[in-house]
Amino acid sequence: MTFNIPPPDILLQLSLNGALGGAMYGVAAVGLSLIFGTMRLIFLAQGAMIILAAYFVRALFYGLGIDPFLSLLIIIPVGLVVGWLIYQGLFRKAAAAEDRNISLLIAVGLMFLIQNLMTVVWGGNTAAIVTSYTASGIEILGVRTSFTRSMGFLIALAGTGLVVLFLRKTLVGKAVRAASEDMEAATLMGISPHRVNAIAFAIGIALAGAAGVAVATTFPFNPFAGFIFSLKALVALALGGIGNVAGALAGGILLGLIEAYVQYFISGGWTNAIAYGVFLAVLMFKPEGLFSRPYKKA
Amino acid sequence: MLKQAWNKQAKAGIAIAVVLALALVPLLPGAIDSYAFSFLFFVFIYAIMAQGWNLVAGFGGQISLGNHAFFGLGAYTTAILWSGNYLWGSLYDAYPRIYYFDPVTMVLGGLVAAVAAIIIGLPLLSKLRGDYFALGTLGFGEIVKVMFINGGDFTGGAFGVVAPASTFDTLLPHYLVGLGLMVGTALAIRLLMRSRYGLALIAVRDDEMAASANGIDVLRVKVAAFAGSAFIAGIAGSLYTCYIFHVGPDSVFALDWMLLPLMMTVVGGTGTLLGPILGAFVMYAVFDLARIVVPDYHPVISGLTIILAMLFLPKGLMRSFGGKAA
Amino acid sequence: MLDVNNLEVAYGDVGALWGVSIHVDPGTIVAIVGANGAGKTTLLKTISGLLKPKRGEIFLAGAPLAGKAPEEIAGMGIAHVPEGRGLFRQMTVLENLELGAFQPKVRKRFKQSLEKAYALFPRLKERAGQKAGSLSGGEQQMLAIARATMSDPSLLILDEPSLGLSPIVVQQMFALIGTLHSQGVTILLVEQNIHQALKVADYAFVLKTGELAMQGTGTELLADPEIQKAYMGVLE
Amino acid sequence: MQPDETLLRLEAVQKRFGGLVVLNNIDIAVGANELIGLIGPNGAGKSTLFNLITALYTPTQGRIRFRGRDITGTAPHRICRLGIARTFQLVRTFLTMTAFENIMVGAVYGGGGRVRHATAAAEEALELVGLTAKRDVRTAHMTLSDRRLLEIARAVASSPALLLLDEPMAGLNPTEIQRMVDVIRRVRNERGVSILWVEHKVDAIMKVCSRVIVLDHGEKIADGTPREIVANRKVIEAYLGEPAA
Amino acid sequence: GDTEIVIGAPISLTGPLAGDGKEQKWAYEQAVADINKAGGIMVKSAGKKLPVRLVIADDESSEGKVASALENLIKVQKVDALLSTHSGPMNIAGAIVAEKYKKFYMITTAFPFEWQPLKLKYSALFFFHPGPGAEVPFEIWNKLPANEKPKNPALVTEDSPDGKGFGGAFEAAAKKYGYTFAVDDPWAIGATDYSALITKLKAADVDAMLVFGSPADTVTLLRQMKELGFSVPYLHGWKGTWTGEFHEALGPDSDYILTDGFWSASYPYKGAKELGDRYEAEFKKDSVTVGAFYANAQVLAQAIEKAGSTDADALHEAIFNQEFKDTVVGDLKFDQTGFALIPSVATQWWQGKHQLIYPDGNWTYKPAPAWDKR
Ligand SMILES: Nc1ncnc2c1ncn2[C@@H]1O[C@H](COP(=O)(O)OP(=O)(O)OP(=O)(O)O)[C@@H](O)[C@H]1O
Ligand SMILES: Nc1ncnc2c1ncn2[C@@H]1O[C@H](COP(=O)(O)OP(=O)(O)OP(=O)(O)O)[C@@H](O)[C@H]1O
Ligand SMILES: [Mg+2]
Ligand SMILES: [Mg+2]
Repeated sequence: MTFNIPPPDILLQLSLNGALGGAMYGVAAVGLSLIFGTMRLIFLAQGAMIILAAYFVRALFYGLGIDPFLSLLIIIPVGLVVGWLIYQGLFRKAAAAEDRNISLLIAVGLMFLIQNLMTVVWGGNTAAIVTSYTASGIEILGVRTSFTRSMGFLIALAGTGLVVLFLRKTLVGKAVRAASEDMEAATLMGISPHRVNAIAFAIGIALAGAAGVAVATTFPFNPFAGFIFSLKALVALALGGIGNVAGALAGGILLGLIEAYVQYFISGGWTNAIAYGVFLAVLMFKPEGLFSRPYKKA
Repeated sequence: MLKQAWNKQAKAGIAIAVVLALALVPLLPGAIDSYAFSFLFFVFIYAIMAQGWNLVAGFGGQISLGNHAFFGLGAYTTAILWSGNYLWGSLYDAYPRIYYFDPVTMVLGGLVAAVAAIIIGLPLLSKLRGDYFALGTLGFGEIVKVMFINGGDFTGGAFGVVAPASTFDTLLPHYLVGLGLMVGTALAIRLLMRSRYGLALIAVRDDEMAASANGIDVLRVKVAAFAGSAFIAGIAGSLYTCYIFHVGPDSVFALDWMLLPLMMTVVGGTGTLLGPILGAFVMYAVFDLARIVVPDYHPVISGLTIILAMLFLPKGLMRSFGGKAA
Repeated sequence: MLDVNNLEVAYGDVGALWGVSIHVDPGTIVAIVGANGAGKTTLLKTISGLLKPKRGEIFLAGAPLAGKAPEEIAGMGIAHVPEGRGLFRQMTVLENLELGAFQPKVRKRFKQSLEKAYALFPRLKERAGQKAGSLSGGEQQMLAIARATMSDPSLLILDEPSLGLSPIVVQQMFALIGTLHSQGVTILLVEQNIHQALKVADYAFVLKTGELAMQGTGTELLADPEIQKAYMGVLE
Repeated sequence: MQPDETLLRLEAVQKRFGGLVVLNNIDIAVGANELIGLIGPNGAGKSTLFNLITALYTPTQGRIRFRGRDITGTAPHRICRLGIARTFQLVRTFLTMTAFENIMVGAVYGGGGRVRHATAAAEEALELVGLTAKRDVRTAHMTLSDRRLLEIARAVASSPALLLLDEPMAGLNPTEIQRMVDVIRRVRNERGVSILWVEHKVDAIMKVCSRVIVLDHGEKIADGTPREIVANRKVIEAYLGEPAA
Repeated sequence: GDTEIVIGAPISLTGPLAGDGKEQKWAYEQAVADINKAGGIMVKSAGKKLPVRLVIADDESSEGKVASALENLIKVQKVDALLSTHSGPMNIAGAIVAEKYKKFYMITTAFPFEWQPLKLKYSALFFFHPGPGAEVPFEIWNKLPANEKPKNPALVTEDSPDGKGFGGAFEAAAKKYGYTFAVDDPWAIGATDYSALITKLKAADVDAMLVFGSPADTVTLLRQMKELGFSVPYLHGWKGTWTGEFHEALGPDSDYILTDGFWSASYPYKGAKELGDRYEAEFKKDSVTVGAFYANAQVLAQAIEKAGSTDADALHEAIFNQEFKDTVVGDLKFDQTGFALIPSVATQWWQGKHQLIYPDGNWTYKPAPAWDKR
C-alpha cells in the first residue's frame, strides 16, 4: 500500500463528506449522551428507536404523502411523548433502584422487542424512501456532496444546539443535571426526579426521531440496522466526553472523519477496528473526552 | 438465626440433590437422544458464562461488557489448536480421540482469554471506573472481533475455523463435561469467596478508597477478577467448540454471549452463588419454549420476558424467593 | 406550624420510631436531641417525605402530608438540609444555589436570596464557579445550609448542621440560626452539640431509641440533671 | 528530637489543584508513640494532608519520609502495609460486610498476616473498641458512631505504627465522645501507636493530645503544646475565636 | 416414519435475514405441496407412496442458532431428512450438525470453497461456483465492442466470509482474463458512508465496478455515487442487487445495473416458468432465487425415492456421483464430493425487470450514461 498525499481537493472532499456522514452518528450520540448523562444508562435501544422512527417517516411519506423533512414537525412531538411514556412505563422503577444492570437489561429487552416487532409488522427486508431529492447532490465549498446528508447535518446541529441551551441555561435543564447526580437531594429542592428523568428521556427519544428522519432520507434500512448506530453513537459519546452533549456531536463528526480517512488511506476492512481503538485510547487517556476544557478555578 | 441456618442447609441440600439428579439424567432411557439433553447442555454453557460474569461484576463490582470476546478467544484457541496446522500440526490427526475436552486445550483456551484480560485489564482498570470500564470492555469486544475477521489464514478470516465433526457420536460426554464444569466453577467460586481473596474482592466492590487504605492492591484484585472471569468464559468457549465444530467471528463473538449471561445473572441474583445457575435454567427455558411454540415472533416474547423480569424481579430470583442471599 | 402525631417508622422489619409526637409552633426554634441511632434523622426524613411512615400523621400548618412525595412537601415550604449534605457535587456552587431556589414561588426573588446567602457565607461567593464536590467538608456544609435558605422556607429542617464545622463557623452558624429565627423562620434542629442547641431552642424534644423520652423548653432541659448526666458528660 | 525516633517527616510539602495551592511548604515531624492533634479552619487542608501521606494524592513538591525512607509516590496499599493506617472524614466502611469482616480486611491485607493470625488480631481490635457484641452485624445497619469505631478498629487491626484519624468525633454526642477518647487513648497506650488526629472538637484535642499542630489556608501556623496553642493569637484569630461562654 | 416423510428445514424466520427466509419458506412449501399433489414419494421400504410433511425451525439469522434449530428438528420433530437454510456460513454450521447426527442435509446457496474442504458425508450441495461465477463479468466484457470494454475496473466487497471468498475468485478470474483492478477494497458491513471509497474510485478513474454486498449497503453506495456525481458505465452487483427491494429503494436509478442470480423464470427447464408465474402472482415481482430452493426440495425428494429410504447413508449413495433430471434449475450432476454446479446468471435491470444477459441472453447490454443523462 502506498501513502501518496492526495491533492487538496480530494482531501477537502474526504473531510467534508466524512464530517457530514459523522454528523449522523452525532445525532444518535446526542440523544444517547443525554440519557446516559442523566440516568447513567447505556441505552442500547437508541439505534432501534432511530429505525422505528425511520419506518414511521416512511409510513407518513407513502401513506399520507408527507415530506420526510416536513415530518419532523410530527416526529419530534411524537418522540417526546413516546420517550416520556417509555420512561414512565419501563425505567421509572429501575431508575430508583441502585443496580444499574437492570436498566441496561430493560434497554436490551426493549431493543429485542422493537427490532422484532418491526420485523413482524414491516418484514425483515430492506426498506427505503425515494423522494424527488433522494440521491441528489449539492455543491458546498466547491465540493460536491449529498443533499440529504447536508440536511442531516443541519438537523444534528440544530438539535444539539437546542439541547445544550436547555441544559446550560434553563433552570429545568439544571434540575435535569442535579437529579441525575443525587436524586434524594434533588427531591428536597422540590425537583421531581422522575419528571426530569422523563424529560431527559423524552428529549433523547425525540432526537432519535430526528435521527430517524436523517436516516430514512439517506439510507435504506431494515429492523436490525439500528444496532450499529448504537455502537457508533457510543464511540462518538466517548470521544466527546460522557455527559458532554455538544461533545457528542463533535465526537460523531470526528468518528466520521476517522472512518473516511481510514477507508481512503488504509482499507475499509480496518475502519471499525481503528475507530474502536481510538475509542479505547480516548477512554483510557482522556476519559473526560477530547473536547472538554480542563477544569479551571474562577 | 436458627431459621437462617436451616435456610442455608436447605439451600445446600437442594443444590446437591439437583446436581445428583442432573448427573443421573443420562441413565433415563432415551434421554441422551432427547432434545432436553441438548437443552441442558446449552444451559450448562450459559450457566458457566453467567458464573464468570458474576465473578467480575456481581462480586467484583466491575461491569464487564466484553465477556463474549473471552468466550470467542477460548473457542478459537480450541478450534485452531485442534484443526489448524500451527504449532505441532493438527491435534486431531495426532491424537484422534483426545481432542474432545482435552484438558490441556481447554485450559489453554481459558488461559489465552485470561492473558488477553490481563493485557487489556491492566490499562483499562487502572484508568477506568464504572460505566467507563463497561464501555471500554464493549469496545474491546468489537476490536477483537474485527481483528479475527482480519486475521488471515490463522483465524480463517471472516469464515472462521472448522474442526472435524465426523467423529462425533453422542452428546453424552459433552453433557457430563458441561455439568462438571458448571458445578466445578460454582464450587471454585464458593471457595474463592471464602478465602482472603474473596474478602478483598468484596472490599474493593464496596469502597475502593478504603480498600487501598487498608492494604489491598486494588488494581491487582480487580485485574485478577477480570482475568478469572475471562478464564471461565474461555473454558466455556472451548466447550462450545467441542460441540459446534465451527467457530466464526459472527457466531462466537456474538454479543449474545455477553448479554444473555448478564441477563441470566441478574434474573437469578447478582452477587449470589446460585443465582447465575438458576437464572440460566429459567431464562433459557423461557427462550427455548418461545422458539418452539411461536417460531415466527419468539424474539418479541423474549424481549418482553426480559423487560418483565427486570420490572418485577429486579433483585433476582435468589433474593426474591430464596430469602436473604449468602 | 408542624404537628407530628404518633409516628411509627420502620426500615423493613426493624422499627426505628415508635409513637413519636412532636409539635412546632410558628416562629420558634425546636431542637431534637438524642444519642446516635435514636431516630432523629429518621424523624426528619419522614417529615420531609423521604421515608414513608407505618402509622401516624403529619400536618404542616394544618395540611396533611400523608402520601405526598418529597418534592411536593418541599414545595409546601419545608427546606431540609440532610445529614450527608446532599450537594450536587458535579455542579458549581452557584448552580447549587440556583437549584435551592428551584420552586416556582421563589424563583423571582433569586437575586435577593443569593445576595443574602453570600452575605452570610462570603466564602461561597469566592468559590461560586467551583464544583461543589471540591469544597472542603466545612465549605460543603455552608453551601448546604445556604442552599436551603434560598427557597425562603417557612420551616427549615437542619440535620446536624454543625457536623464537621470549625468552632468559629459553628458559632456563626448558631448566630445565623438566630438571624433566621428573628426573620420569622420556623426551625427544626437536630444537633449533637446539645449545649448550643438547647441554648438557642425555644423548645426541645429528647429522643431515646426511637421513643420520646423528655420534652421541655431549652432552659428547662439544660438544667435537668438527667440530661446533664446522659448527654453532657464532662470529659475526664 | 533525634532523627532516628522520627516516624513520619514531611519536608516542604506542597499540593496544588490546578492553580489553587491547598498546602504550602509544610514541614511536620511525628515521633514514636506521639498523640498529635491537627486543627484548623474548614478548608485549611487537613484532609488533603492525610490524602498526601496515604498517597491518595501525590504532592506537587516536597518529600514524605516514613521511618527515614522516602515514600513519596508509593502506592496507597503499600503505605498501609508499611504501617500507616487511617480513617476517613466521611466514614468508609464496607457496607455489605459484617463488622468482623471489615476488620479482617485490615488485619489480613494491612497486617500482611496469615488468616489464622489475622483472626486473632481482628478479635482483639473489635474488643479494643468495644464492638464485640456487633461482630456479625452488617455495617449498613450500624449507627454512625459504631461505624466510626469500626473504622478505627479496622485501622488498628493492620498493626500500624502511625494512625491518622480524620474527625472521628464528628457527629458524636458527649457520651460517645468520651467513649471515643477512651478508645483513642487505649490505642495509643496499649498498642504504642503514634496518632495524628484531625478534629474540630477542640476541647477533646486539648485535653488528650501532648502536641497540637494548626493549619490555616494551607500553611502551618502553629505547632506546640495545647497550652501554647490556646494562647496563640494567630490561632485564636484564625480558628478558635474568643471563648464562647 | 412409516406413514409420512418428515422433512425439516432451518429457516431465518426472525432476525436480519427474515425477509429472505420468507421467500425460501414459500419455495419449500410450494415444492412439498407439488410433491404431495402427485401422491407423495414412493418409498421402497414402506412399499407405497408416502406424503411429505415440512417442518420448520427458526435459525434466527444467526450461525450460532442454526445448531439449536437443528437439535430441535432432529430431536423434537424427529425429521427424516433436512433442507438447508440460505446463507453460506449458516449452512456450513447446519451441515456440521447434520453430520454429527447423521441426518442428510441437502444444501443450496453455500460456496463450494467453504463447504468442499470439510469433506462431509451427509450433505450435498448444488450452487454456482464463484470460480466460473466470477468469470461471468469477464465473459460479458470479452463480447463487448472495444470502445465499451472497461479499462480501469474496480472490485469492492463487503467484509464477510462470502465477500472475501468472492473477492478472491474475482481476483483469480481477472488474472485469467488479463484485467487488473484499479481499486480493490472491502468495506465494513453496515458502513454508512462510502464517500472515501467513492473518492478513491474517482481518483483512479474507474469505469467498471464489481460490487458484492448486502442490499442496504449496495443501495447506499449507489445513492452516494449519484450524490457525488460519480457513475460508471458497467456496474455489476452480487447478492444485494437482485432483490425487489433493491429496485424499490433506487427507483429508476436501478436501470442499467447488472445483477447476479442463480435462477431465472425464463429458463427453458420444466416447471420454471410456471413457478415464476406463481411467484409473481403472489408477490407482484419477479425472483432470481426461488427456483433454486424449489429445486433443492425436488432433489431431496428424488433422492429419497432413489434410495428407497431416508437413511443418511442411503441418501449419500443416491446423490453423490448421481444425476438429477428435470429440476427447475435443469439437470444436476453431482460429483464425487457431492457438489453440483449450476450456471450463474447475469441480468440487467430495466424498468423494474430482470433482463437475462448471461447465459444465452436475449437482451443486449446497455452501458450506463452519466447520471444526469439517464
Ligand atoms: N437505611 C437504613 N436501613 C436500616 N436501618 C437504618 C437505616 N437508617 C437508619 N437505620 C437505623 O434506624 C435507627 C435510627 O437511625 P437514625 O439515623 O434516625 O438515628 P440518628 O438519631 O439520626 O443518629 P445519628 O446521630 O447517628 O445521625 C438506628 O438504629 C439505625 O441503625
Ligand atoms: N480534588 C480537589 N480539587 C480541587 N480542590 C480541592 C480538592 N480537594 C480539596 N480541595 C480544596 O482544598 C482545600 C482543603 O480541603 P481539605 O478537605 O483538605 O480541608 P480540611 O482542612 O479537611 O477542611 P474540613 O475541616 O472542612 O474538612 C479546600 O478549599 C478544598 O476546596
Ligand atoms: Mg442522624
Ligand atoms: Mg477535612
